[in-house]
Amino acid sequence: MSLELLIMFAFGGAFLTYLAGKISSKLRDIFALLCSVALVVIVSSLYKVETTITLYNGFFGMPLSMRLNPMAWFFAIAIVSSSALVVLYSMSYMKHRERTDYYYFMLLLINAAMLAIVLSGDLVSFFISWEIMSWSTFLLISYNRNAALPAGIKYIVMSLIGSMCMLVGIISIYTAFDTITISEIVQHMATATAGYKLFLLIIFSITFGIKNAVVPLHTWLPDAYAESPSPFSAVLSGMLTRMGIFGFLLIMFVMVGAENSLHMGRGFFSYHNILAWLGAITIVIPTFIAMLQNDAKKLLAWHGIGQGGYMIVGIAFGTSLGLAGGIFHTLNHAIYIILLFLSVGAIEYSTNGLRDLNSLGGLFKKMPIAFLGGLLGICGLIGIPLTNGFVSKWLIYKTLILGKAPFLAFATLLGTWGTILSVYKFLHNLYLGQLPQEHQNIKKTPLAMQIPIVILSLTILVFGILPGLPLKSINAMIVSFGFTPLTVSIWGISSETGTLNMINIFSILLVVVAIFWLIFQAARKSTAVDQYDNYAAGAAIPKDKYNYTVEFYAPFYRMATPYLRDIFDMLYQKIARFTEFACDNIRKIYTGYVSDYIIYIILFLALLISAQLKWSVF
Amino acid sequence: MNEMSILDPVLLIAIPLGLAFLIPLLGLVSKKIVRWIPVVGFLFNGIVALLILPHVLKQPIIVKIGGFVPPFGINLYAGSVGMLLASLIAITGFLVSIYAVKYITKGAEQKYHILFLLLLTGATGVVLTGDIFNLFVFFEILCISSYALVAYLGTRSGLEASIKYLIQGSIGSSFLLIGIGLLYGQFGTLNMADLARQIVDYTEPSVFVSMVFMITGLGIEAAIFPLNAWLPDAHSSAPSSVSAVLSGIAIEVGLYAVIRVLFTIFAVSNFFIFFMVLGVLTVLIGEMSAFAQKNIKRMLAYSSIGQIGLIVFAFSISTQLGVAGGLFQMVSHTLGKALLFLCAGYMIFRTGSMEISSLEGIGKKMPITALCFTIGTFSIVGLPPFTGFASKFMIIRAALANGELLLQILIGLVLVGTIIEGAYFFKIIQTIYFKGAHKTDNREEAPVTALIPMLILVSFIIVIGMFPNIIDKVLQPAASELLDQVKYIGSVLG
Amino acid sequence: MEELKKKLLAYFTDLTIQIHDDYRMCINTQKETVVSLLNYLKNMGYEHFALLSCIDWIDKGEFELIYILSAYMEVCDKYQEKEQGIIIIKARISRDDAKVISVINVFENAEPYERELHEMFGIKFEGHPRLTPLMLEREYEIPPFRKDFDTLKYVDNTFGKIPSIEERKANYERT
Amino acid sequence: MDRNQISKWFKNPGKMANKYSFHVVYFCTGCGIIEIPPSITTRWDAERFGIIPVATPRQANLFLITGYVSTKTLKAIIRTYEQMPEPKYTVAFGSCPINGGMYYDSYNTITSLDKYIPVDGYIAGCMPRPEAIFIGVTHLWKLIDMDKADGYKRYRRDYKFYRANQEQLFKELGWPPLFKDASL
Amino acid sequence: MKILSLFISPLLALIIGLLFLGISRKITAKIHWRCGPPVYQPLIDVIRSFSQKSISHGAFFDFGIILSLSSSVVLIYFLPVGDLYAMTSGGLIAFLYLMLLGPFGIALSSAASGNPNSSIGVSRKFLLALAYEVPLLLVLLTVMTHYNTISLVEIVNIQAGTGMAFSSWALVLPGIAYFLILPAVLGVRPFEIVSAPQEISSGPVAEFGGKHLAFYTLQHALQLFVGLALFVNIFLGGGTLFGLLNPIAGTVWATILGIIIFLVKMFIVLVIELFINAVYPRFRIEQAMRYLWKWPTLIAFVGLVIVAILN
Repeated sequence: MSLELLIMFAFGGAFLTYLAGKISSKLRDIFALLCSVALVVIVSSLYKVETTITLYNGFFGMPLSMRLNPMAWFFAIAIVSSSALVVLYSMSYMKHRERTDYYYFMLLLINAAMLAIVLSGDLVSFFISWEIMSWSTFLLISYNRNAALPAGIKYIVMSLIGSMCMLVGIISIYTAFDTITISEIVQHMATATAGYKLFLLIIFSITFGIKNAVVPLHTWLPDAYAESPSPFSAVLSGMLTRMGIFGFLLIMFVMVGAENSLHMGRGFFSYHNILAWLGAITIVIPTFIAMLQNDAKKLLAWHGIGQGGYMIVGIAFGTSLGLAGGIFHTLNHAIYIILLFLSVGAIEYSTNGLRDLNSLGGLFKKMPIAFLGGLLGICGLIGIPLTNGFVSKWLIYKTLILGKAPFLAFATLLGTWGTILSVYKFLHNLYLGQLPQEHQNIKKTPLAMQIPIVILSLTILVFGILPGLPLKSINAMIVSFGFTPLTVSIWGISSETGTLNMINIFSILLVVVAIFWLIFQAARKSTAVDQYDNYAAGAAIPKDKYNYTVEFYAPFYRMATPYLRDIFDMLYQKIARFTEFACDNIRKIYTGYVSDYIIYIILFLALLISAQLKWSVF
Repeated sequence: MNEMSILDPVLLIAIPLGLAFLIPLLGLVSKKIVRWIPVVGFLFNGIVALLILPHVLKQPIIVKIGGFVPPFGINLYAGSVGMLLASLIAITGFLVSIYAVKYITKGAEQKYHILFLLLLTGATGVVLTGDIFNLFVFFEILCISSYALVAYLGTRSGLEASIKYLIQGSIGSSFLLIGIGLLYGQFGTLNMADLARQIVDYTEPSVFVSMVFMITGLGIEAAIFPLNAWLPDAHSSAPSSVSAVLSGIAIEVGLYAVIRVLFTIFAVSNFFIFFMVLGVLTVLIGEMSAFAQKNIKRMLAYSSIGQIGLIVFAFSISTQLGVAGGLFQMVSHTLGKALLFLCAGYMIFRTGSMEISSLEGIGKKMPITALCFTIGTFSIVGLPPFTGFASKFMIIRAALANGELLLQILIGLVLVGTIIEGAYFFKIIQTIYFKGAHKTDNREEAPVTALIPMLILVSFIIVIGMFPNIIDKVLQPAASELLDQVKYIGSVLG
Repeated sequence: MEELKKKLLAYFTDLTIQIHDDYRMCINTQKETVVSLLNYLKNMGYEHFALLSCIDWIDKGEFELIYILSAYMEVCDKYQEKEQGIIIIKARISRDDAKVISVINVFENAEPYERELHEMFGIKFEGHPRLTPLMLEREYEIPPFRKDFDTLKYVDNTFGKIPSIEERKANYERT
Repeated sequence: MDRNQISKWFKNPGKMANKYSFHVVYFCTGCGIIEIPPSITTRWDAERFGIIPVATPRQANLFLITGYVSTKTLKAIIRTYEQMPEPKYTVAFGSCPINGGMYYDSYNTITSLDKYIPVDGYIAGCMPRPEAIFIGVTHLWKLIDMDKADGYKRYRRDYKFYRANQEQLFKELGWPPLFKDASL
Repeated sequence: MKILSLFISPLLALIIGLLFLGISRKITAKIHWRCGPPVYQPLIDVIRSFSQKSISHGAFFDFGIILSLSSSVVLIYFLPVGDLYAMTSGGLIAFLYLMLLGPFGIALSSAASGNPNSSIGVSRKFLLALAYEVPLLLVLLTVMTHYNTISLVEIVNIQAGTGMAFSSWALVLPGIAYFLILPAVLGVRPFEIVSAPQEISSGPVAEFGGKHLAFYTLQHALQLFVGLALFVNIFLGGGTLFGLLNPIAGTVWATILGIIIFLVKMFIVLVIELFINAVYPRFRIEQAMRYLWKWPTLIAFVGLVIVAILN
């Protein structure tokens, strides 16, 4: 299975699904599923393969090539498997919605573009697939018509800014080393001056910062996640935003090389330190803003930003443990954020479009599978022991604490506590509490939706208890960056300064829970009671008004709301308003009177002549 | 020179001119044939131009009209630049005339087709001529026929726009004439090569006056910043097929003339910084005023200004890469803008009004036209798989090649312009596909004669975008020819 | 109090006013003039609507409605009323179809009093926004505060006979 | 107070624990509630008997009804009694719950509480002082020992009788019957 | 040793925890001038709750309380009592995370009951947790960076040599900060907002009946034990007294003596706490958050800065 076949298969699959859609929707669903599953098989068969092949050099004679190494394989398998699950999920989610073949075409095109990004061997094909990814994402974000349009515009403008920066970066590399294949650039990079490397790092980190939503550049993310259709926002949050992390890895460790990207500048003002602090701020502020959200998907979106901060801190801190933590967190975050979006999508599907946190509740009786997915996703997001989130966060904390950065560690731990509060609000308002009247008999989640949720929940637990599986491939990647590999055993990490053994935590907790469960059953049997038999100071329960979900953390609301507004979003809105105002005024140059136009011509003539007389321009 | 075989640049001008005068006679026979004459004419022109193109790459063909030796007689200089633009004009003319067959039904059709032929002959003439007075003559044919065509619809806005265009155009032509007169007065010759030879060793500073007048004259037609006030009204109130040709070809030809004057005749050097700033200014003003537009054709007109600014900026880098980038940008702009105007034509025809808000939900009613429009926008904004990206890539490479700080700042501003351009174009795409109620999809697709040119243009855009090497073989010799003044003089004066 | 009495007599017809020693003025009037009288007194400074109650003259077949107004101290000085007194207005309505105009738009705080009288005496107050039951849990055919309401009989048939000691023992031992 | 006789603990821990750890739910009807605060604070410390006031009936096992019971509060009393977990005892203060006391002829005071919920003990006194309350409670210990305080068993056994009385007094009760088989 | 401690330490913790609860009720009563319940009263309460027939609002209502109790027991394994410890995997970070599992379990079950009082209680519990977590994290980070290790056992061993932790001046400020937030960590009187009987009818436990209430009391006792044990372990040097035990180290007696010293230290800290909380009225949640984020955080932050500068 060579790489060209893979790329051909990915892009071809997208177009063929569109055509199949024209014939019959059933055929299209099956075809889409087949495509993505086949992709999973192909990529997993390429496990230990390291090849580079040039596709074609029609583009101004530059060789556009594909490359496979442990890093590429790690991200590729994540992309392909998440897209397979999402396609399976959206088979029933999009059943009776209009324009579904357009949706499938875009979804598969985005996955193909992401695959091309990850496998690209040179910067131009990297840029081409990056652009294809961003404009097809734009088309899919604005799929949900009215509220999604401004979100789409905000997204595309910011990603255009990002890609323009990248274009300038790539072309400056091309002019400096006149080669674009990454392997050659790495050799030439040694000769480049430190200033040039810093310029490259900054330019590329703006692009990847926008895509990975580091705090000052994150404002597009909440609207884009909330407004796009749920299966797509799962892919968007799981894999697409993590292309930013792939980019950071590429630029910091592959191209500029680990040793000099980590020693850029002195002490506090070194590049990786500022990046780490940006990551820390990205963890804390969005997580606390997430607490004040009333829309389920907005809340998850703000968490997407927060968790992105962990990865940035892990990667920017530069020790092999931190790097392993950061990359492992990328995978974990992808798993549980997709799971959470799919479970919110399931709720949206059953209550046809309702996702306001204040008016839902008690759904765990009616939708057990979505609840299971939600609960495990949340445990992963918080990082409760036995879930995969815990392992990667543990790695990051250990590096920060032992790496003499207590304040960074404080920010990350505080972020975790912010996550706990806001994520509990998500669980409580959506699933637990009183089930309102009108949701008594909502649609059951169809099977096609339940399978991905169950699979993802299991992976959370499996990776949590046996973290060795993914850590092996991460180790291979770290070695390729030139770091010392971790000593990884199947169930944990044993390093000299404190081991982490997930198996004995798991076994002890399991045994103790079993013991107490037996004691619980042995005691007097408790009578089951429905939700209306509740203590209400002696009164009968009012049917629908008997729950506390609005402004779940009311005291914190009052204290924190003035400080936790999104300052950057307001700043960018002001800039946007200013450009519109400037555009309107500039248009007024064309007044519409011929006399003015003629004056312009004569002025131009005069200007030319005076320019010559004064500075002899010609 | 080779004999009167099929491969003779003169034919490119003669045939369409002849056909233009043939139309009234054929008109008497039957109305139907008249419509198809421009199509046949430009098909022939296209084939001839494409056949000549490979020969010209190394050695330009000099055609002496009437057998007079160059410095005295008028001669055509069919170099790689000339032939590239001529074939571009021919192909676009051919496609637009197919489009016009079904589009122009009301009004004096005959006059439309005559003027259309004249306009494109003028353009081909300007591109091929080697003599500045001949340049002026063809330039006049081009302008006058475009004044008339702008007013073709006979609507109030059309008339007003053409009058404004007429006034400014005539001022421009008179400046051009003054410039040519001064040159003729000083050097006694009208041949470009001869003039170039004499100016090189002419130390008198007063030569710049004629240059200034010529640049302003040609600049008006080339729509550089202060001089392009006529363009928004003219292009928006002309019928779509005419505005496609106008913004696709007329502006490029005007710009070619300015470049030819600057590079070959006066061979200026440090004028370019001024020209560069002017180009960037045009980009920014073009994009920003396009951003504030509600009417789709005015928006496309303003975006043409923006693109022209980009081409001016590219040429003013005056390196081999820069000029090649500029030419490539000309080609991609012609293709892209023609496609956009053609699609906009039928969209307005179906929805009845030019307002963008009326375009809501058209993606469902006219799926193929909407798709072509989207691909056109992506190409103009410069997104990867399309030509816009390849040409922009080349321009940015040229700008960053010599690493001057000024150039880097200017390229930054140009990219800001493209971001604004991306913003408003994507807003239109959203209005087309995602706004408007779920209308029942009663498909009122554009007629077949309109779809064929659109699809051909789209295929051109995708093919050149994916494999820019094809056109790169033509661009490099063209750029070297423009830059190398001595070679030009040598080849003309023998 | 004297000037007020003179003004009232001048302004209203068929009022019988007595002034008792400790500054209480007692006015008997018809039920139609009650609202205008209250309005007048409110403007005169008696803005505190202290109480609305009712007496059931079962032998005359009439209800007697009693409105009590008083004035806040500082208001009085404004009207040079040296001493601060209370005014009692009495009006008689027939017992069987007891209907009277509600005084809510003059004094809002009369609302609970009127609801209570409606519940306990069965007097209908036209113009009252919501005459829903205020305190009682159950429905009563004869409103409980009426004199012809026999409490003992009511208690027996709603709460049942009070079980004697023997019954309680039997109830307790029932296996 | 046989609290520290270990043998009794091993013989019957449930009953002993019930005796010496009363979590009390007061229903502040009538005039008796004014007696409760002094009984749980410094002078007459109820906590030495293991009696703690508790907010929700779910955690309670002793239900003190302090004073006369009007129809409106009866609804709440029934609801609270039904929400208490199984071994639960009720003690009423004064004579009003027995036979209506001085409100025997009032239109909205019920004359005998025993018809609606089973009452295990009455403490005489209008209203009983804290010492009387403690004597009552210690007497309740004896009743528990002799298995006489079986109000909750009677409620379960004759639920039909109690439910009938309740529904006869209130048209609609707002909650389903506690025990399934008892619905009329 | 390890297997032995697997059984002994949870039982020990339970007994000590219940004993401490009883003592705290007894001492509070004595402060109020009343004679108060016997010391084994919590044990009686637990037996009574077990004998009662409780209600259940569904599977998650039961699972939550079981999860919270079991996580508190697993927490005990992480805590070295004297030099009796069972688990070292994951160190202090895993300990922090497991500390969160207890409240999370209770939150799950009380939300499953659907009672608004318990929801308000849970939201207050999490807000209080957020409030006291800020200084607690700073304190733990200071300790970890000071001893440059993340495993609790190592910290205790290092302290064993130097006796009381206050011997090294760097840890005085975090000690004070930890002491200031101790009532909040234990959930005692001034910070009893979470299960305030009067305001929100005992918060999360509003619906907890018989055996659920028993499990909750056990969990509350364990949490009391954990809070105190953590403080003693980190700042008062665990089971050692100025190195007195060194001569007879390694024998059975040493472990027993170590445990006794450890318990005595915990008792002293408990008594001091009781004096504070017996007289204080309950904070409102805003006041609690403002207090916890003002002084203890300031002191802890200064402590962290000092330690960061030192090494």
